[in-house]
Amino acid sequence: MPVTPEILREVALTAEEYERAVALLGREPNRVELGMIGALWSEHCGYKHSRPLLKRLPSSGPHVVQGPGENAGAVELGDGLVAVLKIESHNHPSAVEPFQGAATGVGGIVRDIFAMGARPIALADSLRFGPLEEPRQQYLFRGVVGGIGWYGNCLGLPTVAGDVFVMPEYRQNPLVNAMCVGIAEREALVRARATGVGNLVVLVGADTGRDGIHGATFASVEDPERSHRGVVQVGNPFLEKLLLEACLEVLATGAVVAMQDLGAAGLTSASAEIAARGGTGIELDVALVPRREAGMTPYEVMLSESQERMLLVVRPERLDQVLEIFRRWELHAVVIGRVTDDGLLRVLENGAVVAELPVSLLTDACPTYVREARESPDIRARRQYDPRSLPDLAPSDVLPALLTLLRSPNIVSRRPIYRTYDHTILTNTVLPPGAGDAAVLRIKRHRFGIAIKTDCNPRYCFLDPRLGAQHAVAEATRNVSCVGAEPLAITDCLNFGNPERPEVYYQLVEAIEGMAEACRVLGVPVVSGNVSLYNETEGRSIPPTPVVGVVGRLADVRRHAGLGFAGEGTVFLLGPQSASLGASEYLASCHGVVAGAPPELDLELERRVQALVREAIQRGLVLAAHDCSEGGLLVALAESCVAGGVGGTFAIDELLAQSGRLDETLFGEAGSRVLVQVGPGAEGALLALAHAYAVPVMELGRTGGASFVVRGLLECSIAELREAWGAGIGA
Amino acid sequence: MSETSRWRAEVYVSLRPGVNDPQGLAVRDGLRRLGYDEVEDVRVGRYVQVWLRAPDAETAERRVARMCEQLLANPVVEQYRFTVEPA
Amino acid sequence: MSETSRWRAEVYVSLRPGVNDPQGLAVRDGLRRLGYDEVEDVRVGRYVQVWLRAPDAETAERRVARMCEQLLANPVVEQYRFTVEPA
Amino acid sequence: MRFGIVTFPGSNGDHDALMAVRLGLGQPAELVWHTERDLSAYDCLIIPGGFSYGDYLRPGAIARFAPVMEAVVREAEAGKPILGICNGFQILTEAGLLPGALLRNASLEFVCDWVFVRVERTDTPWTSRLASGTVLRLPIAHGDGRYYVDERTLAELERTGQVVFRYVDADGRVTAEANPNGSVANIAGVCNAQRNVVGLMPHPERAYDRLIGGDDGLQILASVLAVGLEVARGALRDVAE
Ligand SMILES: Nc1ncnc2c1ncn2[C@@H]1O[C@H](COP(=O)(O)OP(=O)(O)O)[C@@H](O)[C@H]1O
Ligand SMILES: [Mg+2]
Repeated sequence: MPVTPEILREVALTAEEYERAVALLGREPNRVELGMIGALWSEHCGYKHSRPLLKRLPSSGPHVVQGPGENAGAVELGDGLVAVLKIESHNHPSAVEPFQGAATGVGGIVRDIFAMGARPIALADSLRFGPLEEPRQQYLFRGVVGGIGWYGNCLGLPTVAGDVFVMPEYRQNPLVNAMCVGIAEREALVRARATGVGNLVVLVGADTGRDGIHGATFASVEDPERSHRGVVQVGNPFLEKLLLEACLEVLATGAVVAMQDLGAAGLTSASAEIAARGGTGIELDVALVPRREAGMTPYEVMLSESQERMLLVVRPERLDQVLEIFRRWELHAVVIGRVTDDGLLRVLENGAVVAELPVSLLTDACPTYVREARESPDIRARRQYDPRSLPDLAPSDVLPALLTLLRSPNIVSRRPIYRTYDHTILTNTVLPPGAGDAAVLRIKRHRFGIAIKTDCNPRYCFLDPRLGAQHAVAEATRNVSCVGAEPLAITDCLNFGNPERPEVYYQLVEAIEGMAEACRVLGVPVVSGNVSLYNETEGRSIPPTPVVGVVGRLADVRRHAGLGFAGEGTVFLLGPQSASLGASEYLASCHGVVAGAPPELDLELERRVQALVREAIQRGLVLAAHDCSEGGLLVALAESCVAGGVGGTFAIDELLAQSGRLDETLFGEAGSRVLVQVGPGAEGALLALAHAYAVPVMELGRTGGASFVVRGLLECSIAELREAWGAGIGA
Repeated sequence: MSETSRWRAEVYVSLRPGVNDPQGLAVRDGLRRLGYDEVEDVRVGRYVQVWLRAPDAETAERRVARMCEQLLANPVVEQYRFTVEPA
Repeated sequence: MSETSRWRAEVYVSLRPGVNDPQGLAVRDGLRRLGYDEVEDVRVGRYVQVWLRAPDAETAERRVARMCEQLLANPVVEQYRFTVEPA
Repeated sequence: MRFGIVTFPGSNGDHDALMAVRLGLGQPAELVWHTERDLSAYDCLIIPGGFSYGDYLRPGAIARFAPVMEAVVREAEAGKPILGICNGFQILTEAGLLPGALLRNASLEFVCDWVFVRVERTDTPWTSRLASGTVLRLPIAHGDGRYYVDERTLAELERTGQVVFRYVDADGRVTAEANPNGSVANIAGVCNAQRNVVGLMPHPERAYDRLIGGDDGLQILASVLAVGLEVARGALRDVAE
């Protein structure tokens, strides 16, 4: 079979990669084998560009039970329980069909969690769109949010947290990252390792159709809409619910040696991965795979990305027990093969060999690339921009500016999104979306609880990927600390453009190094993650978007803090007393300028601020806590007043004196900044604590009443602020 | 709009062949559980009735076709068929 | 099943006239926003295709009618119509 | 008092109901599989929320034909207290055990929130311990909660007092703003003519602990215990005689 350039393009292999495969194999691969190699050597499955870089992320720590390499990571919670976490992107499918693309993204990440033997308990979603006034973006926004809600709500999982950011650069390439968190007994964790020669390989769940063939490769090339091939996947959350319950029941029997979800590159990837991890081989017969359509070729069966399917390795003597449980759940489960000792992935059709490849060739032998990294001069120039070259804000313009920011899509209420997500099901939700900087969940019958949040400011990352990625880690962990939880671990989703371009590869390298440094200083390991590259169209890339998902632990879940000011109290600012306007929401929303250097970040101070906030909350000193992120100090104060339905009188004269500029003082942004409200009598204790942690602290004023007052600058009603902020995203 | 007349279009939207139809599968299994063993397959789609004004049948049909392209069907996963008659 | 043949039924389920149809209204407004001012009303229903085996058209029709009564439509709020033809 | 909670394929509120009864009420409860044909062992039944059969076709349309439903109908006729929550409410209307139908929310969106409902009738086993007019704060989470009956039936329901819960504002007033889904007459829950079968869209089983936002739901679940007491007294009487 002569390989034409067309065939190689079809499977997204370069001529060099093809030669490499031939050399390793010692012969020309046939079409089926070529398709399998192409899929597993794709960026999506093979991590060709990111694998060498990901090594730089710290992945160990005292709490870590399972680091990267399995279906998801796991961290110790106590009482023998672990939290299992993972985030995944479904960007390309969502650009083509937003509703189903986002829905199947949720389905995929949930399977990763229960494949570990964990019961999923919560979802979070991190979304990026272009300007929402545009019809196309409205369509994408509604489709994506609708799809996430449909799948998660039907599955019975609460979607409790997330983040959304809008920038024009996401027009052609929206981002949909879904995170799932599960709980498992430490001892009951399952590893996806096919061991025990002669053990049976069982496929369970949906029948296999021609869905999303080449999904893995299409997630690895530019311009999703044009590059998309194969049939769009339609999810079935109902089937996934049955699969979830049945798989957990089956795992509890101890009859199962390994479990692996079928995701990108379907059966090929799933079987190769469990064999690779188990150091074994697998032989399977595609004729045994239940089909949804007639006339499917071995190639199609091996590469189909039909949803809601799981692969299990089962002890032969326990097979009947396993099949009986699946039958009871009305699920289709069949033996399609067995574990071998020859290290080969052998694919048969009615007993005849149609493909036979060394497992290691598919997994370990995947080529990796280190590219040239060069920063785009345009971006470097933008970073040099000095916001102080702009005229300062006039006092009379403070209120209009505040209202403009409260209406900005990056700040305005997210309620229109999370109101369509079931966030009360499972009866664990202590702080629902919108109530705190992170969601707080209890774990029934345990004293401790967990907190969840995702974050990433892509404008920071665009202007300085290294610093921006540090901010992403800092803000996500800060949000978790602000509800009283200690950040335990991170799962990250690296969304970037085409790494073959030096300026994109530069962003990738810088962001990973920035993230690694922040994780090291803050003591939070990365236990799982996902990489999505080629998020660009016609050479225009998305801003670097290293989304950070965090799981934190509250020693006593009753000791938590929301972001809404509660009645009368004193409000303090913890952290840096200076802020800057570079890369700020203020510059973008009020001046249409996306430039300047993002705020500097002192990671040591960040660590102390977070520790301080957590201890203050644990000691019961805090009525409310809210981090100052997009929009700066005044926006954070307004958000906490509106959320709590209480006004306040604040003074910023000292800060203003230090800065000399009104815009910078009110709307400038900085890391490591948290607002805390304490009740009467607790002021001294908080100040002492701040002193002990060597954290700058300043009293800003007192809450109470129904009007929002900044002495000598502005006075308005809470209702007016609520009207602006409460309009809600996408409205 | 004075010399236009009233038309009723019936639009049938269904998933493209090959596209997974979980709803159809669920209905098929439901029917079989009810004893309709003769049921071989089920596909579930949308049935949209549109009442509109147009000078003549041709115009009505041309307009409805465009409505389907633009809004009533999602070309990525769906196909459509329609009829137009005087209302 | 040897002497049975294959039939395709098309079932059209729509809300009863009295029942208001927010989905229909939303589609109507969507169409008008796209400039289809000639649209007067829209109703959205379900379009169910059923492939079944039956000895003859009469039997097929009788069976499909029962499927509608029992499952495919909810008489409290919905009405249905169907056609059956050889598949 | 033994609670039976029916699990259909796709139910996802069954476990919450189990927790509410066990942790919130401290009563024994068991999940009942959808193929079960005998429910006589339970003193009352909960048909829980979720997406039985994926809500495909119509919510509850396919589940109503599950084998267990024959037993549910039998127990309903025998007067056993039955509570249908959300999807359970939809299943009971599809099965004809409760009047009306639940249609797509007027907003066309799934809505998850906390709402206020007013107790309209206390002569059902599920509201017997509540004072008429009591306002409860409960979570809702549904996409198809728009209760519909035609005018004649509505008048009939009002006359016979089968409207058990209504969406209201915090002060107990029936307003359009307080209606989260466009239900006729702000109806959130109804009962059958016999009054032993009650269905509602809000989730009492998700409101059994202040830590998770509220415990008003317990007042509904606890009401049925009065029936349990009656049963117990009856049993004692039998022993005495
Ligand atoms: N896509 C989403 N899905 C669910 N909840 C979301 C989403 N986006 C934001 N939220 C919630 O809205 C609230 C505000 O989010 P965000 O503005 O990101 O907070 P912060 O500025 O503190 O990071 C948080 O509770 C967050 O979890
Ligand atoms: Mg934010």
